[in-house]
Amino acid sequence: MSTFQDYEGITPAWCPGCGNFAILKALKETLVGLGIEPHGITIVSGIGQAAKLPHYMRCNTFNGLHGRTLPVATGMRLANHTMPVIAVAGDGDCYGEGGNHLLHAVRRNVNVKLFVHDNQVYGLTKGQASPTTMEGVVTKTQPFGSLSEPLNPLALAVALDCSLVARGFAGDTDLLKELMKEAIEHRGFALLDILQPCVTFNKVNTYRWYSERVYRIGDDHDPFDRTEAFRRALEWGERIPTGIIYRNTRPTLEERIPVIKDAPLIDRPFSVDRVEGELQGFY
Amino acid sequence: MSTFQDYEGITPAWCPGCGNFAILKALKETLVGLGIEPHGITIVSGIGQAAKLPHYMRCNTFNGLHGRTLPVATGMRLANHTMPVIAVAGDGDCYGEGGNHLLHAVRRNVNVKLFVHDNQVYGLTKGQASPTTMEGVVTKTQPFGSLSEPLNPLALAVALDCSLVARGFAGDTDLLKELMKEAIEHRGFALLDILQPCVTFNKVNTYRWYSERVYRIGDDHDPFDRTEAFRRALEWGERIPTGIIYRNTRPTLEERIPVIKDAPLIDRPFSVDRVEGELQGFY
Amino acid sequence: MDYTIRIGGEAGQGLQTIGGVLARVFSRSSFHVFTHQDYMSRIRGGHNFYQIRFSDREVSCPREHIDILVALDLNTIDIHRGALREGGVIIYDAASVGRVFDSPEFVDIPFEAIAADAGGDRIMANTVAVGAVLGMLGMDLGILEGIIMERFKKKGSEVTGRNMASARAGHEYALKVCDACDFSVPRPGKGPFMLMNGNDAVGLGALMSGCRFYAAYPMTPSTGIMIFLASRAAEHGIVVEQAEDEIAAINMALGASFAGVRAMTGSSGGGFALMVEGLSLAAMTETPLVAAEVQRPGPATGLPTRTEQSDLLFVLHAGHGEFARVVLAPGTPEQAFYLTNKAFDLAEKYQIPVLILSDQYLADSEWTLSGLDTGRLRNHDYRLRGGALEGLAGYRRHLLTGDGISPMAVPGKSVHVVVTDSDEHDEEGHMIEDSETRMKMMQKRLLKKLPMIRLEIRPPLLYGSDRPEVVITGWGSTYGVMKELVDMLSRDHAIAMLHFSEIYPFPSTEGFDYLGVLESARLTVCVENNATGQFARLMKAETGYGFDAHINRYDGRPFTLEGLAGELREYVSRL
Amino acid sequence: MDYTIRIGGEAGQGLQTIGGVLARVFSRSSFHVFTHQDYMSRIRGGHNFYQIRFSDREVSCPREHIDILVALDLNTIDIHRGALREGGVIIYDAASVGRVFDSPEFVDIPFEAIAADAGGDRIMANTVAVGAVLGMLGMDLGILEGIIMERFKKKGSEVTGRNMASARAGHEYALKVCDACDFSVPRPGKGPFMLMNGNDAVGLGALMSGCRFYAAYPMTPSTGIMIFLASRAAEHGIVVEQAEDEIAAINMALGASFAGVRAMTGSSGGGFALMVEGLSLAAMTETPLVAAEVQRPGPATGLPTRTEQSDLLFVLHAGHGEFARVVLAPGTPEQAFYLTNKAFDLAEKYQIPVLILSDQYLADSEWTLSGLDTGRLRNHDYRLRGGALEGLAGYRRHLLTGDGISPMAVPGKSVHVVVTDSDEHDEEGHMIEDSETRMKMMQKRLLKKLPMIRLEIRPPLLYGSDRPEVVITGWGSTYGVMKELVDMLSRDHAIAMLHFSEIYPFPSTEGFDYLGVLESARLTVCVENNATGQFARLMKAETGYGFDAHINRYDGRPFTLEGLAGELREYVSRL
Ligand SMILES: Cc1ncc(C[n+]2csc(CCOP(=O)(O)OP(=O)(O)O)c2C)c(N)n1
Ligand SMILES: Cc1ncc(C[n+]2csc(CCOP(=O)(O)OP(=O)(O)O)c2C)c(N)n1
Ligand code: SF4
Ligand code: SF4
Ligand SMILES: [Mg+2]
Ligand SMILES: [Mg+2]
Repeated sequence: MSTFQDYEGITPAWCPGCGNFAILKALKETLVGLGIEPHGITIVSGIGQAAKLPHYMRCNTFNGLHGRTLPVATGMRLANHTMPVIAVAGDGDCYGEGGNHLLHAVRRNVNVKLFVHDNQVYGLTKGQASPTTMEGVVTKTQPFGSLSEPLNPLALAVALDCSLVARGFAGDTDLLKELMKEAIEHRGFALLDILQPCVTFNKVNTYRWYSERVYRIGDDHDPFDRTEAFRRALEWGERIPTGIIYRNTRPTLEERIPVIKDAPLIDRPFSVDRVEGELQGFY
Repeated sequence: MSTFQDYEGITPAWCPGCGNFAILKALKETLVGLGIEPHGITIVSGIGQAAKLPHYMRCNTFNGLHGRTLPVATGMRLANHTMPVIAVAGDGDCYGEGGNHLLHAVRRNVNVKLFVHDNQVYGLTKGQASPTTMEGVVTKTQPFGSLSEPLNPLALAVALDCSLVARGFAGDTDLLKELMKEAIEHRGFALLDILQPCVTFNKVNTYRWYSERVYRIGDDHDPFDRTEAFRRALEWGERIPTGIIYRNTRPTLEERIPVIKDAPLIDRPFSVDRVEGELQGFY
Repeated sequence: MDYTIRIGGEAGQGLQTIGGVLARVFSRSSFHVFTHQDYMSRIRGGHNFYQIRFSDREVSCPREHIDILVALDLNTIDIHRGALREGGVIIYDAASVGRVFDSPEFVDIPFEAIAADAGGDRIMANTVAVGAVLGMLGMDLGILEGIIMERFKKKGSEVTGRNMASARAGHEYALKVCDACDFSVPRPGKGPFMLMNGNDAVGLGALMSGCRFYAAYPMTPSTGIMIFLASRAAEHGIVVEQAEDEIAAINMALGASFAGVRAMTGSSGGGFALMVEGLSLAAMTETPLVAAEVQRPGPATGLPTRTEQSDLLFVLHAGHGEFARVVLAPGTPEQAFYLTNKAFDLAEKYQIPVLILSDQYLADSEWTLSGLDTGRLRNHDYRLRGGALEGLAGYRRHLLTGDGISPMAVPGKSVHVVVTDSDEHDEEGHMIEDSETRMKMMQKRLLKKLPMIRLEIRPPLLYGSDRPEVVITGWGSTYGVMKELVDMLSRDHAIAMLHFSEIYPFPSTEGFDYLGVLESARLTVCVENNATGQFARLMKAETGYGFDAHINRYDGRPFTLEGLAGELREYVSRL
Repeated sequence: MDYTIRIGGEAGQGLQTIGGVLARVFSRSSFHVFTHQDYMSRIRGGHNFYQIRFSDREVSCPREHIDILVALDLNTIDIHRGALREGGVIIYDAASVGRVFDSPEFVDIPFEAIAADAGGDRIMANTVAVGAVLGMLGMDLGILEGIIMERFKKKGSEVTGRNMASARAGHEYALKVCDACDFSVPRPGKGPFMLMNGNDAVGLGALMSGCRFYAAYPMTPSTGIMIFLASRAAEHGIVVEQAEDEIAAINMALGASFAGVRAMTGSSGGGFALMVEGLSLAAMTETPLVAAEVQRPGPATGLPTRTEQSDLLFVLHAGHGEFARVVLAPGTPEQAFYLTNKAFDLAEKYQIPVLILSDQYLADSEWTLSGLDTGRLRNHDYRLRGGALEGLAGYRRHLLTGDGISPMAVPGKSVHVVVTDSDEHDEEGHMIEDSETRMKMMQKRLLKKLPMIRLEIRPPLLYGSDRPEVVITGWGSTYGVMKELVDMLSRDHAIAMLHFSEIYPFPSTEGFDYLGVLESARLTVCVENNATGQFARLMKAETGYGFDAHINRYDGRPFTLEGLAGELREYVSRL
């Protein structure tokens, strides 16, 4: 059993009031609640404000490159699928630089949980538009406002038949913890997009802006219905759904690879004797 | 006015019977039909069998890197939006290596036409699984069969609110030409995914396999209805829809950039005098 | 007179505002100014500082000793107190840092209270600080008032007025409390000067070279170039596109360049790493490209907001296959401006990629310049368009010519088609596989062009003694500190600096026999802001020459004059 | 006896099958065999050839003159006729190439008709051809029959039988029509030999080094490594993951390595270009990584199916920032096997990236080997797991130790957490920005490790005269041709080859003073399959030594013995 203190990390360098604090706390509490110990979980992150998260707790950590979270996480799971792996990323990190990896991690259905701190802005690099920035938002590098349609990560994930698709909000930590728990316990790839106010650079999507719009998805929604899920995923603007949008029961990548059926690769002993026979094939 | 002969290129190095021949012919005929002349159009391609296409016709061509077709095409359009630009790519090229660019080209709604020769296999590199390879297909690098859910490019494009989304088939060149024409005349980004039998490496999705399944979408389908389009895009297996799946009337990237409103960048004269005033700001 | 002001505090406290305004006041007052920044990779909190050195003589590097420390928090006092020279002053707001210091060097100026009195808010406390510093220096407020007028024009007269009042109140307060201050600021002659940092200089150089397209992905410390160009986009007709990643950025730039405009991209080491394949594509397709690489300490994410010169050999060899490229490494904002223009000229003339190698230190340092001479810019349009194209009977994009340079047509501007290919290709641009065409194309692209390009490269700059016993050699951003070091030591030694700003193709010794200079010196030292001495290695590979000694710094910080002098003296003393 | 057989035709006609089977017959017959391939970047049509040289003495490169040309189409006859040595034979199927040739060197063997008679189809015409070649050589069919049995076992006895019949019919036919053939094939002594190409050798080396994870994106000519490992995945417990791109590939490998297994990736130049940022990440996080770079001619897409040694300096400097790496460049499949094992050992021992630099020529060339000694393999597990971990009181992934090597724990195998970071970090793996920690970490990762690693690097191989007047120097895949050249010229000259297969850290001269050898020679020539002489440049940078002359080939083709001999003789004759 672990405690909240076990997960104590170095002091966060985030801005006071940043939505990341609530996410960090929710994550620690979720892990404690699940009885997971720090050495029994690995967090992979990239570069950005969100990506600093694993330093602010204590657990196995691979803080890699901007955008490359998911391939690292995939390699880990294939080497050791007994280790739960959470990928923590920013919206730029994951939907911008790392967009391609998202598509293919979802397709693989590798059993990784992706938590995206979606603040709709590039935080660490000081406020440029991210893929989820709303149209028209002016920044120093978008002098005419962001001209692209914002990426809808949930609709994208549903289109890719992602095995679990959900949205949380840093201002609703009860739901957030539930969703984190769901994701971690889910068998398969999970995308949890978390609305995270960036108090310094995002002056549009503030705590208030989000609070006025988010609502929890009710029981009437059937997350197994893909077209319904798509319709729900498209909702944005006046009302923003939070909760589980979509789910399915696809087999995971790890389950499908016969090589690792019995034991993870890391537990497979090696000696030259076992492979020596291969020389014969060259004669 | 141009003729078919104007578009004569070097001799194709494709395998006899390859679906690419029909696509090439359809494209030439479409361009002739539209009265476009070879110097009045630019094709951008990457690397793969599909990507060789522009060599087999005659027009402005930038045959770049594997997967990087769309950024090149985007740069071209921003520099000169009076030049129509077609991006020709393979399924590996565009949905694998280049997946991230697809997401963002669609978001930008840059006025580029993307024609994907979707043979559901890596042709040029000899038969590995591509992102659209069906589950279970065994290859030399997928000894346990392809384990990922195939990417559904149409559903993806609808989720991204792509401005025109269509599917053609190399075996139905009448429809194919219509779709090419629609795409070229459309104002905005168009994704035309073309089912293309690879007679050498794809022994599953043969001419016959496709012919038995494809059908033309009827008038009952409203391509402006996004959820309906999504539902239609999910259809695959026994029946495969061809035709226009989805469309909308989003403004293009080029229309939104005030800088190029009056004239394309290439026609904007430069002299130091015009910018000399900027020095003042540093005093 | 040579004063250094350091403003320290947390990220988000407005150091850059205070520092930026002060620096501008000095440059407009016709002082020579050098500023640099030391900041952490975070948005709020932590510890940053902004340092301004100003003088009536040229200054080009930071000094270690501070004359005035503006401490916005307690931490700043702890960290920087030791660097205060005797007689220096620390100004702080005891109420807001939460402690009172008694030592005589401390001057408590209640920035916030004064601002409040003047009708301002917390932000205006920074204006109070600026006024106070000027007061301590005995400088008047005229220039500052002008700056406030410009800055707040858009915000209306009320805001302007309150800022004016804050500045005046701070000024008065300082005059009052600091009559012990012994600063004497003479009125210098020439000026006013321009004040410019390395990133803006590259951006301005691009703008003044007719750059029409800039695609990039944000990355510290290169983002400033993109921001500069974006801020001028509307007025001067530039498209600045934020790409989804660096791979897209370089490929967009190539698409734009192929289509017919001058195009550029930029990043820092990690982002540039993603452009490497595209660089090779630029070369193969002979598409002109300018790319800025603003270095920061690696490997990987490294120290994102700090400085290092550790990507020289990487940039020099980046890209698979063999091709011609140019690498330029400016040492000052002025060089950055002119070399950016040279980059565009060479890229288009030879249809090659040209790299501008900068670093965080240069990017974020402001220098004063007496002016920029636009008459020195080379802005020739090498592309075929309109008339030039119409006359052509046939057109082949990769025509084999005597000098290896093929006519470069703008697609759509004639009946000809323009074809290029990342595969090896023939003159028309179509893919080939035969041995003969391959060789001809390699000769064209690489073996013919490179010697011609080399003729365009200027020799290194020799500064100081022209028959030196001691030569310190460096490249890029160490220019300023080396130059001042030479000034400092030249009374006692025949010393010179050899500075390389045009690095590849490596300058020939024909015009200037710099190897002779090195060989006849008694001590040659290569100074580099990296761990392995990359330039020294390049020198060895190119000329066989090996330096006597090496001074390297690789902690992410720039050299300081005192630090470098100390290290050099150790070698000199052994002579 | 030293014969060369060239099989030419279109892509898709089965050249590889014919060539592969013949080569195997020879190696099992205890001949020394060398094969190489020349193919276009297309799947059907065009012109390809497969060449086999076999002899009773060692052979290690292709020759220009052919003894038997197997022409599957007319094109082959046109292109290769001129290379036939006097007395050589061209066998072809007049009916299927559609023309009859009268010259005495032509032997018409109706492959297709014979196959049809034997109850086979078009594919079996290839078996007829194999039988016919053996017949012409006067070799019997026993070994071929064995091979047919193995290959077609799965397809059942009927298919096997028809292939047998086809082979026999071809054999008989050749014996009948070719009594003028003057080939004499003795029965050699030792053997049978293994037959292996460079890609398989790397794959086998990885397999025998306990590689558990291989992630890659297909790219000619590196794909063979992935295919080899995938074909052994099920049996030996390897996960081979085809990534969505090369960036993913290297990052997956790093994830797997961090998690606790030996991991590898591979690509060719353009794909490797995309891995450059990841390489820097491997170094910063001290995650062991082996990466194969199988070169092909660049820049950009270049000549995708041809060969070149043009990525040496790229690979050596790839990645931003400064870090330790190892570059190994095998010259033969045997070296590829052992060096791959060394790569895994060094990568894990020093927690660094190790690069194996191969090329298309080596990748696709088959050599005979008398055997591989698994006793020479180093397979130490340097990771902490189980018992070793339990005892630890505390654990810090990047602990500063005397030699810079920190204990590397497998996450999850103890109560300790394993933390690493692409930012500069402290011993625990958490991001830092201070100067002192930065320096310690740079010293640890780079300055301490590199000299230690250098001690592991073996000196170049000197072959031939031990007091040579003429020294030809090369690296990687030119090994074979240089070696035979030495053999060829050593009667007339005191000649030797200096071959580098362990390239970086550059071998020291302590154990073997190879610089002395070069300096005392009258002529030193650096032989490279590239345009600019990259190794020569490296040599200059590392040692200051400059070669007297350079022989470079950059048309995408490998050196041939005759070609290289001709070029060298020009220099030698001037001595
Ligand atoms: C290859 C590369 N490109 C660019 C960067 C610079 N960079 C660091 S974080 C970041 C974006 C941050 O935005 P996001 O991912 O949304 O995270 P946030 O800071 O908002 O949490 C960028 C562009 C980098 N580190 N590496
Ligand atoms: C960066 C890079 N990686 C890999 C390759 C090798 N490569 C060339 S084409 C190709 C895939 C071809 O598949 P697809 O895009 O579907 O085109 P097709 O040949 O099937 O038309 C690959 C992997 C390359 N050229 N560049
Ligand atoms: S910049 Fe925004 S996202 Fe980053 S720490 Fe500050 S508030 Fe949070
Ligand atoms: S391999 Fe397939 S896609 Fe390529 S040319 Fe042949 S049939 Fe067409
Ligand atoms: Mg963000
Ligand atoms: Mg394909």
